[in-house]
Order: sequence, then structure tokens, then C-alpha cells
Amino acid sequence: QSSPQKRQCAFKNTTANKIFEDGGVVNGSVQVCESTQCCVGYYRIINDQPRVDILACDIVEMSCPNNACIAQPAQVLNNITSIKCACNTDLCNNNITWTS
Amino acid sequence: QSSPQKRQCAFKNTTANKIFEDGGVVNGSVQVCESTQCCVGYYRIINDQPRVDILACDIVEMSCPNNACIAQPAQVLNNITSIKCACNTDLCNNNITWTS
Amino acid sequence: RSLRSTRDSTGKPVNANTCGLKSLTVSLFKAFLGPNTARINNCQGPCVFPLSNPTYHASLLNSYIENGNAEERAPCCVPTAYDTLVVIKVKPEGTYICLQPNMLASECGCR
Amino acid sequence: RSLRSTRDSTGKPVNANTCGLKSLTVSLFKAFLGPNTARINNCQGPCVFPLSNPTYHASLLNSYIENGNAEERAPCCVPTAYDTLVVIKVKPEGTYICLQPNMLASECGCR
Repeated sequence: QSSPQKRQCAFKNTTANKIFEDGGVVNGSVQVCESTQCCVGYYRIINDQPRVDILACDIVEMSCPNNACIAQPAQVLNNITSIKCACNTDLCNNNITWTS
Repeated sequence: QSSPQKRQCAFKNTTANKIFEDGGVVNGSVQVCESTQCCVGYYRIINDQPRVDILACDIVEMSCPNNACIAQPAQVLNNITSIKCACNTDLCNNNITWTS
Repeated sequence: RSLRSTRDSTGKPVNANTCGLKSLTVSLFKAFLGPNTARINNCQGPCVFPLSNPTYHASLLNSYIENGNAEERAPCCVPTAYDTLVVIKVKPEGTYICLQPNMLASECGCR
Repeated sequence: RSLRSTRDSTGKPVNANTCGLKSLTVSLFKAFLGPNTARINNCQGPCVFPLSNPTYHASLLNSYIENGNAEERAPCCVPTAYDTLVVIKVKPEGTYICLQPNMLASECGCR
């Protein structure tokens, strides 16, 4: 985590969560991460398809071992099925790898 | 405790404890109790003699079975020996009954 | 004004099947010149799902233990709010009356 | 600013002989979309005289029990302060990030 180059992540914030903007400077659809090497994507499964809610620098998790954004096991919370992915290369969270 | 006549107690407050003044109207050395039938006296034992610190309507204890102010067992707190008495007749706390 | 708070009576009723407030009166003879005794109450009862008045921490801890981690300290029924009591203190300079906080348990919860 | 509080490390060191903070990490998979796990810590250790970080109520309760009243609930080692944690929640309208209070035990005491 002492890389001289700052991680860049795809940025999208459909629900306007201000806290995600604390993760780094946002320029259009790209965020330059201030204090993490991880990008993250959060999706809800709607009509069997993932719909992106948030793409950002990952200020929640502590680690991201994958290069590509591979979906973690689905979670059902409040009767809603959600998936997330985290990854450690620039803009890697633009595409989620997921099989229903 | 539903007596129509309000209890009168001897009043003395050497350390100016404002809370005791909440117990009833003070007129010189007499306090007319607002909400108790009990009078109380607090003493420190100095050179084997009780020295009065507080005489007032008793707003701390819940009961006072005695007519006269008979000293309760001495207590040692902060290396100081203290006694107290409580009683249920007008001005009964003017004199403490105590044997060293 | 009331010198002895009456919030005691608003605590949860005693129920042996859940964490709640239980009447307890103790002597104050060794601590204060007055009062002689006080109803300080106590919190008692099991902390099992659904927990009484839990924090999020207690709920997570309970789930963790129910998933087989019996060696962890389980949530415990303790006071979560207190009332003050008027007490008589003795100092070398004299005898004082004061409001002593955290004396009387008034609410319970699993922590 | 620090999104995950660092106050954990200021808690009392683990000491089996007294009530104190102990590291505990649990899964949040059933509660939040993120993080996957959190170090929520736990309070553990005996509450005997002199009590750790007691309230006046706990001290009175301990004296009462030590005087032979073993049937009362004894003071218990529980969290007395918490830190918040940043978590991801899911609602029908979307996915949210928020600060969840009372998630991480940061101080312990006998209650």
C-alpha cells in the first residue's frame, strides 16, 4: 500500500453517498484513490441481471487480492439480492465478472 | 405522613449546602418542612464531643420512628467519626441524645 | 422538585425469562452518612435472542456465539442508565449533601 | 480522515486477571453488504475488587455480593464505549454507505 502511483477507479454513485467522495478526487467517471489500492463495485440483482449502484475507491474493505473484479458470493439483505466485487488494478471495477 | 400541620425543624447549615434549603422555607433557625415529617441532625465527633454541622428537615431518609433525636451508631468515613439523629416532633432535632 | 428520582418504576418489569430491572436495596452505612439504605436495583435475566435493548455490538457478539464460538464472553444483562441519589458525605471541613450520579440502576440491556 | 477508528488500540491491554478489551473479528456477511468482516472486539475478564472502571452502582453491588448475597447478579465485564464503523446497507431504492454506531467495543468496565 506504499505504491507511489495512486490507484484510479471507475466512479459511479447512483444514490449520492457523500462518504464515497471522501475516498479520493472525482473527475467525471474516474476517482483517484487517496488511501487505498482497491476499487469496488456494488450491484443489486434485478430481473436476474446485476444493476450497478456504486463504483468507487474501496474505503470499506481492507484487501483486494484479485486483478479483475470477480463477484463475491451473493448476499440477501432486506429481501434484496446484492453482489459486490473488489480488485487492485486501474479502472478494474468497470466490469464485474459474474455468473448467475 | 398526611398530617395537615407541617413539621418544623431546627435549622443550621454550617457548610451552606443549598440542597437542604429545598426542604422547606427557612426563617432564622427554624425550617418549615415542605414534604417530610422528619427532622435530622448531622454531627462530627471532635475531641470526643459532637459538633453540629447540619440541622434541617430530613430530605434524605425515608423514616424517623423516634420522638426524640437519638444518635444512630457512629460511622467512620474519610477517617472522621460522624453521628446523626432523626426524629418526628417539632424542633426535636435541637438536642441530640448521645453517649460516647 | 423530587430529590429522589422516580424513574425506577419505569424500568422493565421483572421477568425471569428476559434481562430486566429487579428491585434491590442495599446498606450505604460504609459509604455515606446518609441515607442508611438505598434501592439501587439490579439487572438480571438471560441474554438470548432476541436480546433486550441491545447495541449492534451485542447482537453481532450473540450471533457469533450462537454460531458455535462458546468460548467468547456472551452478552450480559447490565444497567444501561442510572439515576442520581442525594447522599450525605463527610469531609474534614464539614458535612455535605450532594447529588451522587450512577447510583441507582434505572434501565437494563444486554451488552 | 480515518474512516475506521483507531481507538481500538487505546483500550486496556488484554489481561486475563482483570476485565479488559480483547480482540475479536466476526463476519458481517448476514448483516451488511460490506465490509465482509470487522474487528468488533469483546470485553472479558473477572469483575472482582478492585473493579475495572466501575460505576458507583457496580461498586455497591459488588460489596453487597461480597457480604454473602451470592444470589444477586454480580458485576459483569461489558463494553462501556463504542466506535462507529462504515458499512454498506442495501435498501429497495439502492445501495448506501453509512456510519453505524455502537459497532466496535473500545472500552470495558464492570457494570
